[in-house]
Amino acid sequence: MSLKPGRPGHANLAIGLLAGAAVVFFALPLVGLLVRVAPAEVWRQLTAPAVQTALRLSLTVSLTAAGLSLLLGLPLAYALARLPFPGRGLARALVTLPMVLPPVVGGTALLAAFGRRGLLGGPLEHGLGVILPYTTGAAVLAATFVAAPFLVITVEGALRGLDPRLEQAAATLGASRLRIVATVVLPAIRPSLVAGLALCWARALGEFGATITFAGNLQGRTQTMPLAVYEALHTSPDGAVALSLILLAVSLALLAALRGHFFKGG
Amino acid sequence: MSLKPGRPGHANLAIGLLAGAAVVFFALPLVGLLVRVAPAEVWRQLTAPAVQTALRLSLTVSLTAAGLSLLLGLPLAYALARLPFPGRGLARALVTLPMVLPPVVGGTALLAAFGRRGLLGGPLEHGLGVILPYTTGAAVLAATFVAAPFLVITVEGALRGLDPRLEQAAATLGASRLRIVATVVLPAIRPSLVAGLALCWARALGEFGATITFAGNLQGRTQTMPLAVYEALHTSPDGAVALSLILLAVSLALLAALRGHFFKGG
Amino acid sequence: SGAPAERVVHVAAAMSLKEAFTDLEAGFEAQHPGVDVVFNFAGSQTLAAQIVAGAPADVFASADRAQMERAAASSRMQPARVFARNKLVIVTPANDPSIQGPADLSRAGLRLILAGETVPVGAYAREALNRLGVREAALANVVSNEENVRGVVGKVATGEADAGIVYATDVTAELADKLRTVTLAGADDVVPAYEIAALADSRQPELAAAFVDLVAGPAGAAALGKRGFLPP
Amino acid sequence: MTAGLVADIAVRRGGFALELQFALAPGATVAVLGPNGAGKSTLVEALAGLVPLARGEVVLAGRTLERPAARVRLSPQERGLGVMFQGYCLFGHLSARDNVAYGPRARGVARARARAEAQAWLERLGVGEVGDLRPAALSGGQAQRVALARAMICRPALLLLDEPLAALDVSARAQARRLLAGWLAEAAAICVIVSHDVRDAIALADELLVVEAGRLTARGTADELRARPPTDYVAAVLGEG
Amino acid sequence: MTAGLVADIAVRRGGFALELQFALAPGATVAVLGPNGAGKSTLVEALAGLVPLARGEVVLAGRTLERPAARVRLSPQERGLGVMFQGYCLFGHLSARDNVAYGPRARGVARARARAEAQAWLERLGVGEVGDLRPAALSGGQAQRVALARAMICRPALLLLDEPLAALDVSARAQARRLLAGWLAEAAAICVIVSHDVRDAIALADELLVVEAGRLTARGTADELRARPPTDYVAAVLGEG
Ligand SMILES: Nc1ncnc2c1ncn2[C@@H]1O[C@H](COP(=O)(O)OP(=O)(O)OP(=O)(O)O)[C@@H](O)[C@H]1O
Ligand SMILES: Nc1ncnc2c1ncn2[C@@H]1O[C@H](COP(=O)(O)OP(=O)(O)OP(=O)(O)O)[C@@H](O)[C@H]1O
Ligand SMILES: [Mg+2]
Ligand SMILES: [Mg+2]
Repeated sequence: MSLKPGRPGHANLAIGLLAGAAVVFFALPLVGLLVRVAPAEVWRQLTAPAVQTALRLSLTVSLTAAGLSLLLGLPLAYALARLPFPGRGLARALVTLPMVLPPVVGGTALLAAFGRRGLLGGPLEHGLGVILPYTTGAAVLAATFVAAPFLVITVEGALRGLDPRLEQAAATLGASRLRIVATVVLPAIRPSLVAGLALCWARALGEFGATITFAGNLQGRTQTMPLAVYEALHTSPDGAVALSLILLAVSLALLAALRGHFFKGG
Repeated sequence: MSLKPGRPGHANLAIGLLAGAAVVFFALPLVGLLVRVAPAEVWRQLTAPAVQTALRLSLTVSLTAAGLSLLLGLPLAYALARLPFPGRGLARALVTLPMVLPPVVGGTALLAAFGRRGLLGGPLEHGLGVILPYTTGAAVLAATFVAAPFLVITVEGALRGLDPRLEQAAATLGASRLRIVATVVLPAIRPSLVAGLALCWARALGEFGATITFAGNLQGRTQTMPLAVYEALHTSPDGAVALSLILLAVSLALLAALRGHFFKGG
Repeated sequence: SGAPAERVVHVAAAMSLKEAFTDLEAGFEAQHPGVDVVFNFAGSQTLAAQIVAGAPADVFASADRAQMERAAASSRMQPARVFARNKLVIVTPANDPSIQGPADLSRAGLRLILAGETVPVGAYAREALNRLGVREAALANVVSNEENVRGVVGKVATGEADAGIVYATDVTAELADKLRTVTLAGADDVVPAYEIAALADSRQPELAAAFVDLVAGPAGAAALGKRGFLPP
Repeated sequence: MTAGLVADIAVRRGGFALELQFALAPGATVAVLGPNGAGKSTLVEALAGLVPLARGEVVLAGRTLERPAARVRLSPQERGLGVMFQGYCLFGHLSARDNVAYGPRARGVARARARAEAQAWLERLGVGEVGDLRPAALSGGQAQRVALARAMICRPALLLLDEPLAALDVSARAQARRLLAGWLAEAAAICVIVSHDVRDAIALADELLVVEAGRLTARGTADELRARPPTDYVAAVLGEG
Repeated sequence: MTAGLVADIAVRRGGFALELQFALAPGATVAVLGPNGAGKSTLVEALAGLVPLARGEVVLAGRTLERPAARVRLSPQERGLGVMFQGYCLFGHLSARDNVAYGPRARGVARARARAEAQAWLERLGVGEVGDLRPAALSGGQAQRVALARAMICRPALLLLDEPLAALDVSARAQARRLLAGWLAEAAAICVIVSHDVRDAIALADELLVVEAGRLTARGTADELRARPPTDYVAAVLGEG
């Protein structure tokens, strides 16, 4: 029996069939959406100023949340994977919880912590003069709360799989721990880091329940695209679908740019 | 300058501070929830038959969705990372979209594909006599649709980071491709696989919007815990929080068991 | 919105009030120069939860009494007034003429959608079915208890369900060609009521009161009437 | 059509090109010598089917393993190989014993038997005591012998060993040489041993192939090459032996 | 207090225990010989601060690098080392040149200068042409020389080389030996070279240390040990040189 290059064997066939089924499963609903909506409707929505405002806000909020997730999440992932400290198991568990919490309850929890009557609300308001709920900052916090765990868990998994000898070699060459993280650890896990960042950003972009509960639905301030979609669903289902397609297109473009940047030719 | 074992240097301090801030950020809202609810209320909810039904259904649906995600998602991740095929970039983009779609719109998309008037609804209903919406199967599909991408993206990232020479070595030893995947590839990326599975399952467990849209909200059939929580929010916010705490406790236990099983002593 | 205003009035209002309240915004801002009305449209229960947690709002307009009472329990609310009413109707897909009245809702095999019993419109619908004497049979046909009225409308409009009970105001112009409306004859005394109140700790008490007066006054009645709401 | 190995190999890899032809009789053992970067490991990988030929063919015992012109390319699995890699490529998540047992397991041998056989191989190579250790806990010489055992255990028709003895100490090297020589005498396999140690090459192989800069520059027994070294490298390397 | 290296080392690793003491004069170069699994690489890692001492101490030029009894343990960064690992441990995402430039960059040398210096080292070791390649594209001998350059470039006070020449061909080995010998003669560094090739050991080191089963079993010049070999292994290994 001879195999020509690229001709799939039995295993390839099985893998290909299942992978193909998966693609169909993901594609079909999107096709279903596409055929439902007239291109004119998409164009109408895209040119509406309120939609452009929501889109801009969505990008600002989700990118800021992704940035915050990096800032807090990378050190946390590193600490969970590499620094033994008491309560590490508990900390790891804690991080996974926002993923399981129904988002609306997540918003309630954020109110309980940072609302005016929350644990930190008083000190924040009287000490710093900051009232978080109903602000763009609250939308960012809500998105960070639900999205950061995806980055943390992905990166921690990758760190656990990384050969620690590379870090040891860098240490013998005199590199500080921060330098080792920046120049050895993160580049070595780059594919997983990119995956985690994509997951985190996408989750932040799609975030709805925690935002509407903690930040409200204020046009221009906290009304991100998913909230605009929700509002539109109430009156004009086709408009809502058109809005979603716009959201999809934008995120496709951004993810493609991200991947193109990090995996040339990938 | 001498360092005692385990005493942190400057970098450790910076990493520790940021990681600590992250833990506080995740912990505070949960503490806020905890102090709001009387233990008696949690107990009352836990012993309510309707809650037990919802909990059982949630576990069934989320675990089935995680299983389906493995079945379809692992081959897809492998194909995306290892098998060059035309349209690979498109397929990868497609998989990330359900993460960005507001879940309610995801549910609408599922209706557009598998609903009675959807693309496949007619053939399904008249050919197979299957009407998906409002069934437990629909809840599973909805959870799979939103959760599988987390597994696929995480695993694909890990596969890209894996040294292909291990697979080559296994091939020279006569192992079939399926055997190589099962005995070399998956064990080598186990930490990322576990992370992806945890993300996927957690997302399925917390799923709300797509489920209520595609599967409806019917006790014992499609009313999972998040739907029950949402319903309780209308009438008894404290009851809803108590329900959420139950959901958290269950998922903590399951995640701990999963990690304990896969990372002994981790 | 527009140019940065000196004073902001936060109005938390039930989602179904969006069009009517938005119609009122320009007039109010014209009457009160330098004031910006910022709406927060969401489900009444979400808004009530925010108010209980201390969210900085000035006015709350609820789709039912229960959520207003929840908010009032936080002792942040001024006394509430009913400012509008609504009417329940049966909706079916536009191309399905088989349902002619409430009695058809108990037909075996019908896929009926209601809002959950804790959602205002769901509670009203159950009460109406009770009055009509078809409660048990109709509830046996329920395939889903939606979290809000929009879920009911959407599922009927796409044909995934055969019938639902919603507010008359939910059949908007956009949906008129997808839905057929059937009156719930015999349940006219089940009347949904909307309530509005200013918050006691509002930082703009006069403006909050002024907005409540506007909504409950003739201008409000006109705007609400245009969107199909009934007077209080 | 010969019963042995016919290799007509042209491979490109980045800026490097390997181009050489040779044929080996059934049961032959050759050593491949050559300077660093000459293409020895690339030759092994090409024979194993891990890098595709640009041109040429590989025929083993009358069976065409690869011939790009005819679009034929057997997968590594189908070639009936044993390969020991220069970097070992041990499976990090398996014990040394399970690394060696991997080939038999893949060929359907029951777990217990495969493990017993693997342990026997480890013991023959003097590393019986590391059976339970993961590769990360092995010393360099221990890892090399585990990799050698893993390649040999399946009694392949074509055995490719890339620097099999480079990390071994005096006695381990002598033991491994003896074992390898005995196995080769007994098995009908064709064996290609890459080595930069000319003493290992002479001890194990009937004939030497010298690869320099991607080309075959010499072929013959040690004595033949020593008598008439065609290149400076051949002279230098045989001066050592 | 001596100006050289004092090593009193006790390390446990799984079932293996390393226990030995020695002192080296400033500028000394020793070769560590020993059978596979004797503990040579473990010794290197202990000196580098990569495995903690269970007991004992390491003192370099009067500075205590590690003394568990006093709870002192300098990190590898603070020890002023150059280490070449037996498995190389090159950074897979960096070019060969950037691998070599890593140490200078970590010590604050500007990128352009660090790269130029790194390229010069690669050329001195005869692998100037691989500067742009990633480790995965290097041949075994090329990778070894990149690792050697990476360890030597920072002019460390203590240079630890684990089998630095094992994968090199005749001419590369001669070149590397010359370079290393010249560097050692010129630098004031203490150098510990692990090798199982007794000829490399004799060529490079003033003195040989023999480690067997985790213990120091012999120490002396090659002639001294050849004259009175204390163990069979010493006799066998020196019989080779
Ligand atoms: N994946 C690759 N991509 C590009 N170039 C490569 C790759 N692998 C090897 N090369 C180049 O091919 C040439 C031959 O490498 P090869 O590993 O075959 O040498 P070798 O004869 O085995 O040397 P050594 O004795 O050092 O192991 C080298 O110059 C190397 O840089
Ligand atoms: N991480 C580890 N865990 C457990 N045991 C280990 C570990 N690393 C090494 N060992 C054991 O310690 C012993 C010494 O190993 P080491 O690598 O120091 O030997 P070596 O003298 O360098 O041998 P070689 O010449 O083969 O490289 C070996 O028996 C090995 O199995
Ligand atoms: Mg090689
Ligand atoms: Mg060693």
